[in-house]
Amino acid sequence: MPQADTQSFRTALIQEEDLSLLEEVSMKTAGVSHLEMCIQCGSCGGSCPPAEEMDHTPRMLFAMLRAGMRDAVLQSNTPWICVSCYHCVVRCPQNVHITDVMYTLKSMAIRAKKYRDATAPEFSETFVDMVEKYGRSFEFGLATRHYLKHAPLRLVGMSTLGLGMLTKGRMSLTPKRIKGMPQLKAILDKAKELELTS
Amino acid sequence: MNDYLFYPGCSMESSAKAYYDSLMEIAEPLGINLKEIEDWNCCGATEYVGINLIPAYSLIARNLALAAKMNNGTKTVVAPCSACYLNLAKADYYMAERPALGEKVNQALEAGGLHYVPGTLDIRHILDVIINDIGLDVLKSKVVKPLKGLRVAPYLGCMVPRPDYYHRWSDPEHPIELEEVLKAIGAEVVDFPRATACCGGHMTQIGPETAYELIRRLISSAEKYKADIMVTVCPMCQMNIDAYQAETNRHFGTHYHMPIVFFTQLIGLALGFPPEKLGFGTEITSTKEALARIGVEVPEAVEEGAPRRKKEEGLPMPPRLLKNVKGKPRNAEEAEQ
Amino acid sequence: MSETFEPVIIGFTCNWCSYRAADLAGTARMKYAPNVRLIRLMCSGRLDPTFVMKALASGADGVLITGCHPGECHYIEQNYKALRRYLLLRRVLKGMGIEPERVKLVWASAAEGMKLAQEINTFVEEIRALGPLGWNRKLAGNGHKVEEPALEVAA
Amino acid sequence: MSAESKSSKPKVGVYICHCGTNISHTVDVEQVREWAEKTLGAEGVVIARDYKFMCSSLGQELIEKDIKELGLERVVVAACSPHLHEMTFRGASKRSGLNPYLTELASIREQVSWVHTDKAVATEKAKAVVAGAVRRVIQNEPLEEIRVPIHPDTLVVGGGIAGIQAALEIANAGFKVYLVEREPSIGGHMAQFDKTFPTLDCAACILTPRMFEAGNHPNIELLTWSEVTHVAGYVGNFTVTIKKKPRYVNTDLCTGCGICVEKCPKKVVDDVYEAGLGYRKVVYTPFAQAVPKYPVIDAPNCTYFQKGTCKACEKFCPTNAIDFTQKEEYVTIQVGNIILATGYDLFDARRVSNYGYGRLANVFTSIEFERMSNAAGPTGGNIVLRDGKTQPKTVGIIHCVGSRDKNYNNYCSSICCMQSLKFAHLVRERTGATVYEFYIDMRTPMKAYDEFYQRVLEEGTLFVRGKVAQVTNAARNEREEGKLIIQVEDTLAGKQRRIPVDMVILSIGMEPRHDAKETSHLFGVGCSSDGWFIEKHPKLDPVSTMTEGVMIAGCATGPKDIPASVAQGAAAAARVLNKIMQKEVVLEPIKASINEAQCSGCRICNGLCPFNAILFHEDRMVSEINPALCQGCGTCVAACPAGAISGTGFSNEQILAQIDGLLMDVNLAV
Repeated sequence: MPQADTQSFRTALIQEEDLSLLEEVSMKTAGVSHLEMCIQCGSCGGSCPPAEEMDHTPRMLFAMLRAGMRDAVLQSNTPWICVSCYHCVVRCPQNVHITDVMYTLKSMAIRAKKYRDATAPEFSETFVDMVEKYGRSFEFGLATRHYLKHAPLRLVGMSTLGLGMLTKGRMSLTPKRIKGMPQLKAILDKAKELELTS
Repeated sequence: MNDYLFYPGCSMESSAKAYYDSLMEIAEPLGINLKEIEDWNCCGATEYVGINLIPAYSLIARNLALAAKMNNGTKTVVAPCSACYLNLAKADYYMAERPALGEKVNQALEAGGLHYVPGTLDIRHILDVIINDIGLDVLKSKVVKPLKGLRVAPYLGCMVPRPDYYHRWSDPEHPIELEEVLKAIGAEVVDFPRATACCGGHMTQIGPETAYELIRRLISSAEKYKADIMVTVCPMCQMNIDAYQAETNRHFGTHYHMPIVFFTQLIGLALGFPPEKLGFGTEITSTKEALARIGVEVPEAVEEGAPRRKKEEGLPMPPRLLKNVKGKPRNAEEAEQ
Repeated sequence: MSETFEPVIIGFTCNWCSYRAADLAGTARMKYAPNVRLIRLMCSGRLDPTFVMKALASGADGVLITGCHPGECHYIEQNYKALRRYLLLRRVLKGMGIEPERVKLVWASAAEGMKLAQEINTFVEEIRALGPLGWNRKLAGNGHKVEEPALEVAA
Repeated sequence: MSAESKSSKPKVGVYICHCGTNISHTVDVEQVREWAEKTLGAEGVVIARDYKFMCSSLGQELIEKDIKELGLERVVVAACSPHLHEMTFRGASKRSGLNPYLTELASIREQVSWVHTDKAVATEKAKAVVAGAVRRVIQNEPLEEIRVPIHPDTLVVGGGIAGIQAALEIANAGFKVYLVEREPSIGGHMAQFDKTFPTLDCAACILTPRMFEAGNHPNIELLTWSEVTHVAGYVGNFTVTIKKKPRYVNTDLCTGCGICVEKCPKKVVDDVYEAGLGYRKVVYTPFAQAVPKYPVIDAPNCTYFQKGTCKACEKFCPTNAIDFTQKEEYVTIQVGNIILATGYDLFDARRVSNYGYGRLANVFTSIEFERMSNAAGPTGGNIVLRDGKTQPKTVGIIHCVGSRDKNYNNYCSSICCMQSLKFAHLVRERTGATVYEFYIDMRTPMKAYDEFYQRVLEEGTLFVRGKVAQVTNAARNEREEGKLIIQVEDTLAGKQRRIPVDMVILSIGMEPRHDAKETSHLFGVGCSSDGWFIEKHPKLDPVSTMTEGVMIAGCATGPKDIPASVAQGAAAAARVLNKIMQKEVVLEPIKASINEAQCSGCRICNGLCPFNAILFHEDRMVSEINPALCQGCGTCVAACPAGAISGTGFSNEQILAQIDGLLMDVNLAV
């Protein structure tokens, strides 16, 4: 009887089995995630409009979560492709809060610095920077900073659009700042110290 | 006059100015009194929550706490932007569903001298207010210039009907509310199958090719159903389809021309306001051609748009099921027969 | 007594619904607080207010009354009578200076084992928050025998 | 309670069961035993024993021996719920000459060991429960069971296959059966089907002979187009009122010739038998093999009832059987037992709006497909699209529609996998179309079911494991144009797929009858929050209910296939025959009675009794309880201001003593 090819046999095995992963993700998700209730039916993967761009369907990602594949999960581009359309959420037969789980996975990937493409995380961070600075979003600042860093070439193409938006009064060159910035800052500073633990 | 607390959201001040302007015009005749939440801040869109959970929800909750303090006789917050509406509603819902979250968020709010008890406010979308508080009958009675002959594709997008934790909408995927409003102002509503499909959201910024495909699906579908114009309730949807249409065409080598406006703009027209007061002209994809049809008798609009079943032939179909529809039952006449 | 107060609660159950709910909670191995001791009646309508007084006088810190949901009584409508007596009873307790919250009425069908378990847990916490009643000690201190007064009322 | 039994404490034996380790795992049984013997010795406990399984014959013999040898006068068994073994231990007492009602069961398994975890706390609670039972049992009085004769007739509600089977079993045994059905014909859902899985027998071919037999059986009285409106009484002696809806056809004159149906000028969509896929006349028999053969006039749709003209049926009827003046009629019957076989409703597929039923023409439900594939159905058995003519080239069958989904029904409808496989086979056989099956899990566990799955695999049906996300007509490309696109994650391939098809069949789940709650109240049976009726025991007594004399069969308790429904119909009949053959039924002697000497004649109790069991004697100014009508709820006992009413089995003395016992530890601590 021939021996099993040990090399390929190994690659078929899951190397890391971090069984705390599922609970951690569930804990860090805003509402009650119901993640442990997934029956792997695939209604999420079937619903997802940009599924073809994802390296793993949401369902597969949940299977990987269960298998404790921490690195592979946090490296997946799936959460970053999610467009927050909530089709999967309303169709999920087990009421898993899929979109919110995707948000959790993004924040975990950022903390662990596991994401593979910086475009999306940095866009989010730029957006948040603006909000933390002004209390409101600032589209002009966001767009210029974002494109300068990640798509300088696209900036050229986008400039006509930007110009159009400016001339039609749909974009402002100066940010609006809320009055209660100190209050907001105090709230956010405190919030950053807190984490969901139960 | 119905009183509401108003959360405009950042885009209403910039990219969706047309939405803001038109809403301000029609509010008065429809009897909607909007009182802006004082010194509201950004809801964090879909970005903040992907970075840091407690700050994201604290950011949203500051608005709820401010609104709850306003106390002008109403506890109903109205948001016209889909993402804002969802974020506010979700924060309220999750703070109750997950008491640990509610506690942490309130700890943060206290650093700013604020507090919010989940469930204090009713968070609603402006479309919900128009159809369920004002009512189709009142809306119809105010119409002076029905939009006869204008074929519109009702495009609701994602975040209004979904996830709908408070069960406010008739259906999460095929809701009838926008369609009903558009019919009430005399427009011809096409059976648009992608009414709640995704516009790409923030993907226009971070993964444009993904977004272009989603935009293409929408505009090609609207065109196939012979819509003159798409009508939306969401600033993000409007922005993506309007401003990124040229890029999408460039990407696919197509020549779609599908204007998109806010439903409040069309209500404004039907109520007799001049287009310039309603923000028309600020769109990137021109509405000129489409608008030219309003008030003009369009000859033979019968097209092979929506494949409808013809009566008396073949096998009978079940009647449409309506859940959760407040106000006037839509098929009251059908039901009586 | 520095430990947390463990209340003792008497629970009255209906043979057709809540007693079976308790059976179901057991069969399904649902865990709940051990502070409630159950008595089976044929119907919540059998609940004589004396029983509740007797339980409180004999040292119970609270009394849980359970019955079939309105409209689901095995004896057609006797649970409504239990409801009426319960409301009256709470008024009487209040008049006697006892927190009416020490007596609670809960509907639980035979299928609601989980609900019964949750209601028991909630009630135990509510009574824990109210603290000990110690009516039996007061009665004993007044020179009465612990068991007798309520029995005499009933006889 | 008499004073003498109080003074001379009766001898009590206490028996504590380990129940294997079910109890002893959490309760220190030995400690409870020792405590009972010592501490409760003063209460009259003369012996306390523990045993591995008290309910075993050896355990029971232990009790019997003690009763005889130690002269026990009361027995307490601390074990499981009285609903399980009260009868067992009462039997043991009876065998050794002790009145069975002097035995009490203390539930330390369901109420202690299974629901608590801390052994010390659980042991203390077990002691309290035992003390309660001991104090109570001392107050027990010997009772004699009540025996009442059983009426030999039986009512079967629901004329589907389960009800038909039950009726035939009883009728063939020589007893009378009333079979009530609310539709114009018996047959139920099975009559709508074309083929039955896994054998593919024609449903009509196997059902029609049974229907005919039931319709012509001398012992079966068929009451179709009728509904039960009132039920009174108890096992052995039910009085049932049945509403017979007007047929507007005199069944004594009608020959079932069908001329009226032929001549009726008005057609309406048939939502019941044809599942909305076909039409019927306003005067109609639901289908050709209907039993009984008499038609019914659908009054709300009838032109005569609407406008006062037409009467075509009346004009052409050769026997003058049409009678527009008929009114509904109420009949009252006496029966000893009742079998509920009220069946199920189908899930409304329109609720799953992402599957497009009701919006997209070529999305069909499983029941529509059954009618379509039936040779007697609206398409004559042709499998066609909604246009009524085009044969599909590609068909997608979606499993679990409305089932296993927290948005709709949580449970598995159990028949949909097999039903879907049957559809795949029929589509392949009749059209040669490509068939896709979309499933979450394949569930084919019964006899010859998995073999059928193998056969359908072999026939080339394509299986995709994934819950379908949506069915849409929004095409993305040429290939999808004009088709229904099934969008799904092929979970085994890990990729999203869009599969264009011509026809979609939704395998819709079963739901409880929309009026199941009312039915459950009418007959006094339990109903889960879903709406399914509750069995006395889901495994060991699946056709009985908590209400003696009322049985259940078929889908009324939950989704079932035909073999299971038939088996349950027969099983329920066996239960009923068993009761009938006993000729009398033993009732618990739990009754209230009034001590006339104490009754003040205030009449408070009179209005409280829901069974009208209390009558007032004007002459003597006292109330009296009719033991035959009293059900033993005890409400009057609790209400009597004079304390004149006592209830056997649950007397004030018993309950007050139990309270004392339960709180014994608290008072010892004072």
